Amino acid sequence: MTINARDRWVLDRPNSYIGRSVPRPNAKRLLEGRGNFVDDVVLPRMLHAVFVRSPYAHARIVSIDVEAAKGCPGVVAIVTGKQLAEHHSPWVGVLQHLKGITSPPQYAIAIDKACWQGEAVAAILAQSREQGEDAIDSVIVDWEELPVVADPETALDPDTPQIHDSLENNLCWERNFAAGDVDQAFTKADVVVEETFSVGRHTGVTVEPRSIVADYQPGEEKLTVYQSTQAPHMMQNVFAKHLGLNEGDVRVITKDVGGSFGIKVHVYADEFAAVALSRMFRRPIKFIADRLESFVTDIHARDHIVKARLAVSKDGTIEALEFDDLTGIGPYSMYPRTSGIEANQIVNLTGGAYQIQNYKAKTQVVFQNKGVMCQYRAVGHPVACLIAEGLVDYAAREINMDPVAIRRKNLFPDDAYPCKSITGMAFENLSHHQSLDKLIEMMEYDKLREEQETYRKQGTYRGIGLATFIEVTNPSPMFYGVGGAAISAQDGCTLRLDAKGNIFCATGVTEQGQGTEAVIAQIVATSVGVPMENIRVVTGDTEVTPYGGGTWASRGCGIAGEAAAQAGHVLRDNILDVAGIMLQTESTALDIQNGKIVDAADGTERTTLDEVARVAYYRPDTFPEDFQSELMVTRHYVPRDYPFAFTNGVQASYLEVDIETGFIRLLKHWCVEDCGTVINPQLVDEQIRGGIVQGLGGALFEHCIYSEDGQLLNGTMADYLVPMAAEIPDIDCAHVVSMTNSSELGAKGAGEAGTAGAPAAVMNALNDALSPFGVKLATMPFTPQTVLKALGAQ
Amino acid sequence: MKAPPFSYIRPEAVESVIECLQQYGDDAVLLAGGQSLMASLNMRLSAPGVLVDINNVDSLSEIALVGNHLRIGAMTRQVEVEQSSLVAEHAPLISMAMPYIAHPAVRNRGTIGGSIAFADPAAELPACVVALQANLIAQGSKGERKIPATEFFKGLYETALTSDEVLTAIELPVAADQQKFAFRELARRHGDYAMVGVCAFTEWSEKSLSEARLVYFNVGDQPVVAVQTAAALKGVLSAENLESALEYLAEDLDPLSDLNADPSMRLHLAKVLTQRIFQEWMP
Amino acid sequence: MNRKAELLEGDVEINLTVNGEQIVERVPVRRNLVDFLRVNLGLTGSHVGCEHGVCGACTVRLDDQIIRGCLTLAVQADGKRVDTIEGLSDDGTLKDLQIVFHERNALQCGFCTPGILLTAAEMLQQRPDVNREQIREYLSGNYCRCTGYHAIIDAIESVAKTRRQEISNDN
Amino acid sequence: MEITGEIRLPATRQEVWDLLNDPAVLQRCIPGCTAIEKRNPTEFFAHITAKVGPVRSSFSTQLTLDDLHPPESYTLTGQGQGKSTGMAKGSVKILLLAEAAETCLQYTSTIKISGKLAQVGSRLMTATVKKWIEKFFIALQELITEK
Repeated sequence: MTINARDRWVLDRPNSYIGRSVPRPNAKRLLEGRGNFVDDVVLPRMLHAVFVRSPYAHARIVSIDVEAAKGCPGVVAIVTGKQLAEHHSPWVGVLQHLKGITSPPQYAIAIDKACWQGEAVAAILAQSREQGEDAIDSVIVDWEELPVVADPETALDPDTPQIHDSLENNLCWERNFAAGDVDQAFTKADVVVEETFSVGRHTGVTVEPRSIVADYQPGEEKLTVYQSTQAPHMMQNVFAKHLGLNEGDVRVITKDVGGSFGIKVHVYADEFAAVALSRMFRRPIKFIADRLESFVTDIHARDHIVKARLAVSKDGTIEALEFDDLTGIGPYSMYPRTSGIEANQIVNLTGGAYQIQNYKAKTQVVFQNKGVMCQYRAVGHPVACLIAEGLVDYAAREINMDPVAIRRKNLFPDDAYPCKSITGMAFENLSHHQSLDKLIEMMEYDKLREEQETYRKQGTYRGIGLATFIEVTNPSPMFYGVGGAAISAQDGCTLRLDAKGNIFCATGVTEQGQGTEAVIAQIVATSVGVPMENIRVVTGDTEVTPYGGGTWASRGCGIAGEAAAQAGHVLRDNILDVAGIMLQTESTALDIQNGKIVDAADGTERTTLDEVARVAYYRPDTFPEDFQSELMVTRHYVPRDYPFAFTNGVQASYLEVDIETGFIRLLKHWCVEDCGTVINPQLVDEQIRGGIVQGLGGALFEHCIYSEDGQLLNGTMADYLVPMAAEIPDIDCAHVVSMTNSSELGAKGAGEAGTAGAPAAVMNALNDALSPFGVKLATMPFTPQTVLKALGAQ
Repeated sequence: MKAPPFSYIRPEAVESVIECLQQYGDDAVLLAGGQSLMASLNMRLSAPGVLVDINNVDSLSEIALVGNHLRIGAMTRQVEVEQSSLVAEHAPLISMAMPYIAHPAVRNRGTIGGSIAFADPAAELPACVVALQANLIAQGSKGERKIPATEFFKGLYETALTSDEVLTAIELPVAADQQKFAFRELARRHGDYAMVGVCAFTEWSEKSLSEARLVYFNVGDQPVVAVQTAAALKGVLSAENLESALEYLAEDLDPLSDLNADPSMRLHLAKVLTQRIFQEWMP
Repeated sequence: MNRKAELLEGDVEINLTVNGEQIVERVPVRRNLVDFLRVNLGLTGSHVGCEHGVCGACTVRLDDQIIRGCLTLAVQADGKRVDTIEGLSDDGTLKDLQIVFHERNALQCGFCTPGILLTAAEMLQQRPDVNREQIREYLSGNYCRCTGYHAIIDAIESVAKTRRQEISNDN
Repeated sequence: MEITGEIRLPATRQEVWDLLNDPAVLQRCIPGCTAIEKRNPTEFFAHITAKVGPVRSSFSTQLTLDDLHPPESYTLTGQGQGKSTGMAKGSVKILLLAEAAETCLQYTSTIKISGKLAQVGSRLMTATVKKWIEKFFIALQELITEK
């Protein structure tokens, strides 16, 4: 596969904003508390939806008596699943390219039975949230408890009850992959290391809970939905499709989003119910999940048990990798992305940084009566990374090789590209060795090892852990589109020169705080040639913005950014066409620099943008008859050369274990990553840091703990431990730049790199710290209790 | 989730607080700093009929040295206790504990009396007052009485306060030169409830430990005094001494399990914390 | 002194100063302060993140001290002064913090930011000499899911240094 | 969650057995039980107000006695629907061992908690359940001692 080097014109523009840490223009109002979050939206005649939820993980709804509740103050209506089902069609979370994946139809409100603790079984519409909640106890549900399937390891046993009668068993999906001769490689190998890795179920805990206001206007048969989501156009499609509306009659508006991380890119039954109820009752409905609801209804992620082994030769060469993965995903595969993607990614990505000849992987995705599970930041990556990086460290210890050396031996060489991993992942341009070298230098690896040794002699146990990783970014339609989902991989950008020389910009990606608006403005400013202050960016409105996929899989910069660059180029050409006529100069001899029309050759100012706009809009009569100015342009972009623009990087963790208490103190964390062209270094670093801390959370704190009966036991912010400032170390970041040739901008994504590698780095550091005791931990999160247990100290 | 409906009354004198308690009986709940109560109301874990807000009772919030006692009004905000030089000088154990209680915004509102009367077995202050053998001053329809802290805590969220009594002040014995105090806890995150915590009160003559009280929290349904361990520690402190004394902890403590630690881990951590305290004091 | 307190039920009238403005409003006794500010007064800058006092997104000032807006009743603010992110932005109290937060990108989604700013402001007032570790500790009651805290700590540390420098220059 | 324990009672096994089948005794011993009504020899209907620190929940419950082996053992089962607060379902298996004029009562209690109570209450759930069970048997002991 060869790709011609692109024309990098956009990186050579005068007064470029590319590579500059420009502050985000839209952050100022957030700093003054003038954000525009969904809960801030108040509409006339608006009702609040409050849900009656199942206390049981699995129970038949024998009857629901709503009579008493109807009389509660402020209550307007109570709607059961059966009633609401008449107003919408159910959905099924499957994708064609995940062969064999199955899931039963899911309704907005449960009809016959509840399949997880917290599933909604009735909606109360009330004048206020308080009044709605007051009525919950008056809705009398007669429950018949059903046997609970909680443990994924027994979900497929013949004597385990089946959750869905319509399916064959509790298997949602299974994938097997094999390449090379794995069995022989293991038989012949010098050294085989093995481990059962377990990654706890955790969740996103966006500080703004899921929020929606639906406003159906019967007069014009139009539905407007204000939603805290990552994918407005996808939601537009979903609402139209399952409410039987014309897609053009549905408008989804997404302004400020208080954190998303993959939590807000799925179709949630309760949010859909709020929208269906708005249509049913012909008035605005607000639903804001409260924190207790969030814990039991937001998607959870991970929850994998992986039995894995690695064969290496004495010189450290990886000979074979084999694993068997199992994950429980709750009772339904989420719509429309399915709950199979994380498992699929683990099969695809594990060991993807290394040259591996023999590889065998199996994953099973099973239904269970726990909260729904789906894609959360760095889908599959942290698990894939844990398996490979954990085993590589085990092997290094076994053959007495330095963890850096064994990685250098097996990583794809920097001159190997383009190439493919054993699972067929196509890599265009990665920099594993350069990144590792940079990390080693940045963290002063040798010095740190000496320090570690000194401490160890004093009885203080510090550990250093490395984790190389690859990250899926800029996904093409191969991710979801080919599976039949209405999820757009392409994205667009519309630019308009306004009459006073300012530029209006609308993009299909959304702003969740990652800096979309700033980055798009930087690209447009650079591409057109105007100061950033002259650009106003609009996001998150299906009626205004070009059709796009939204924010997921680290795609904003690489895909929407390229569309913005292209649109900027065309707008510049179109402006210069007008200027050329006005100035009676060849337009190719002109350029736009710093908001002025200049001579391309020497930068001499010829006229201004507002003069061009003035003539184009108010005096087009002065143009030749055959000339029409086009000062509004739209361009779209989709990656075509590769299914994904893989990035790579490496992280390191330095920590100290108190062997008497089991407490782990994180001392420092480093990350070198390669996302191609860096548009705004500060924003990239902050994406990396934020991502790392979510990874650290999963490694040390976060865990949705369930009872055997499928009850979530720590569903509060006091009990579900998210990392707070005091537990988190400083994080140093650096970059290597390997551009993608799939676009002129050359940018890849960076949103998930931090989360991908952090847990493995911590695990390896922990096991390094504990190596004098011959103790290894592989069950995340690593808690003081698990550390002490392993040490046998109690 | 929003709080369920309730009525609200805001008396301005202790006498009227007691009247409210008498009038509304079991239906009434005292609202002090509200940092635990409000959270549980917002979760709708209870639906009291009447909230009796005692924040406007001025007489309950002062810190004063009275004879050889430091008297802290029950409604003194935790932040004032934390920042008080009187407390730092005369009740250093309390000062040591304050930064571990939740977070600044919570301590600005939370009160010392509220925390003690709430009697959460994982809370710091109940253990501190037991270790210091403070007196807890309660006022009720039958007048004022002093309840020794060692007799105040009766079980999980249960105290010696009768249904018409309100905790008005905490009387702490003033620290003396020959006394040493220590406070340690282990929490998963800063400000969280401790997995295990310990307050130590000790009295020394020369290098010999003449008196010791060790009180542990979040190891039972109330602050737990380790009587045998403390007794075994008396005398000249040495490594062997300490080690053998710590063996008694297993008899003094009978911790329960929760999501963060099982009983044996709690016991182990209690030992480690205690050992670290006395290690520092080792001559 | 011992005048008989009145039992309040349903909606009651409260009288308070919010961001310098005199406010008289009827509010349900059960409504907490942050809901009152948001719902009754439209001051939507203070956010509701957990309603059990853990996340810190609802932090506001009550008589000059930061508190959890979800753990105090609106009726308890009767006769008191409340300041929110909106007021403290307009009057310039948070200005240097806001400028540095902006430059350092010490916020992403902005949902926790008002609470973080109010907490930081109180800390810098009380402990002008804070170091990095102490900032981390003081902020440990404010949850930020986006930034990983590093940038927030950088920004606050930088403001603390600048303020200390200004004081020493003045001397 | 399982809680086990034993308690020595100064009464004969038959006396203890009779007490354990007496609704008035059950009402007095079950913490927070405000009313109890006997439906038939093995079924009772009870009203209980559970109060533990910040949690207060009232519910009605059917109490069932089964596995009856008079005067040696039975299992008492109850299920509380605290509505939106959550559900609690508990059973206690009681074994009476005659020891001269005294009786050794051994109990094994299993508790299942669902819904909001399970979600928010885990920190002190063991302590709460233990306290409840202990209160029951202490009340029984007191009652016997009084007699």
